[in-house]
Amino acid sequence: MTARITSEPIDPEALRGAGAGDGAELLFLGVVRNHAEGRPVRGMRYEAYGEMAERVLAEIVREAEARHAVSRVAAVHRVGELAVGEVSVAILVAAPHRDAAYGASRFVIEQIKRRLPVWKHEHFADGASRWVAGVPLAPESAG
Amino acid sequence: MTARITSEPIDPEALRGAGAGDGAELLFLGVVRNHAEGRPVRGMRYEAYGEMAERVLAEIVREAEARHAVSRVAAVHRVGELAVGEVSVAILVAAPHRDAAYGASRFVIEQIKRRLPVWKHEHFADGASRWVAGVPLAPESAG
Amino acid sequence: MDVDILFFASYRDLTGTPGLRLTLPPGATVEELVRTVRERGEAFLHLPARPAVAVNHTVVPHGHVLTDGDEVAFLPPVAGG
Amino acid sequence: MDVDILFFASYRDLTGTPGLRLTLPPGATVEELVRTVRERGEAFLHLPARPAVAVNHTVVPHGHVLTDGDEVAFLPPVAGG
Repeated sequence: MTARITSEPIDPEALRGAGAGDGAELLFLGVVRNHAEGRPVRGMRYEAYGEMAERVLAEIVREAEARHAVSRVAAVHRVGELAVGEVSVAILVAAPHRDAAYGASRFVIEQIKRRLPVWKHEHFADGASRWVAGVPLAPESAG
Repeated sequence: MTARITSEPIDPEALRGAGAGDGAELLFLGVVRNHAEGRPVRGMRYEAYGEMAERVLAEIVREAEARHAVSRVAAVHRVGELAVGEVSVAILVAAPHRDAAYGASRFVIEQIKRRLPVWKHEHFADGASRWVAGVPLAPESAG
Repeated sequence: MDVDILFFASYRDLTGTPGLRLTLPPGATVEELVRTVRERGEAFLHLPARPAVAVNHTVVPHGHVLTDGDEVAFLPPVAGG
Repeated sequence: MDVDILFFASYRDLTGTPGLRLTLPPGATVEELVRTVRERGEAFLHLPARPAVAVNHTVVPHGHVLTDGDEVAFLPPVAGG
């Protein structure tokens, strides 16, 4: 189980590592895009509530492992200033069968977007910038 | 567009390459497992009808590009003797949004299993071996 | 009792501060804390009346009762990934 | 007319050969070719009566009419990925 918030560039290859019982590995990378709603973007600043984000990301990874027949889930989220093309989030799933790999990967990215205390500040090419509209957090049932 | 049958080990990193408009990259790897239906496996020999497989794989990749809003799809299938842990198939999708990336990736692997003229010969740890039961091909509507 | 308050992202921009320490009567709830913060005036009134609030890294309902030394974070809608 | 026949994977093991060349009457269909191949005897009778067949790299119905020089492949159920 790997769940990490980092200010260093993410090396996706370093996350790999299927076991001998695995038949599928799936690597998802979120990448900073050069546009948002039709406007040219030159970069993005990611901010996290670090301690809470590490706890929530670990919870999401553990839930993915509990809900899907996977052997390994690793998720890393970047913070700081990112240029277009840089990796903001990487999710690696290894599993005996592909169904579980796709299911767990999708679960982790959707939950990250819904629950991780991370915000992004978009820098437009014309010099303007703004906080990206997000998803309101709801009280956690357990905890 | 990349669609290739190869007897060389697959380097997944070499397939990567998101464009500046992409927000998601998804890499699927099929890996030789150490078991099949509960029996220990020590390796697998993949055989392809080379010319036809390259044509069908290119068709599958083009269909994925037509059905999903993706910017890049690459698929490589390995043939020959593979040890446990070796990559048999790699599928890379880059797309502006993650929905299309997951959709196209899943489409390509499912179609490969249904349509690609490839067969695998399982080597069990006890020395026995057999052809893996497969999916009967149906006549192609176009062509 | 004293609690440490943190403002993240757009809430930090709105209030002009990353955080502050507040003294509250024992037994105060999150709801009371939010009201107290907004009553500090102008900039703090830009905060929503019912923001998501985490106490010691867990998002809680506004009826949650605070304890001395709690870390209370005001969390704007999230946009990770 | 002459056609080149290929046997892959388990079909190659069943027949004991990767392929052979066959001379057929003009206008012969895939169905007639399959029958001719199976009538060669013992080993070839292990092939199914209605295998998937590709002509020049495309899977065709058994009513497909063959042409001189066609490459005709007998394809077992596939198991790629």
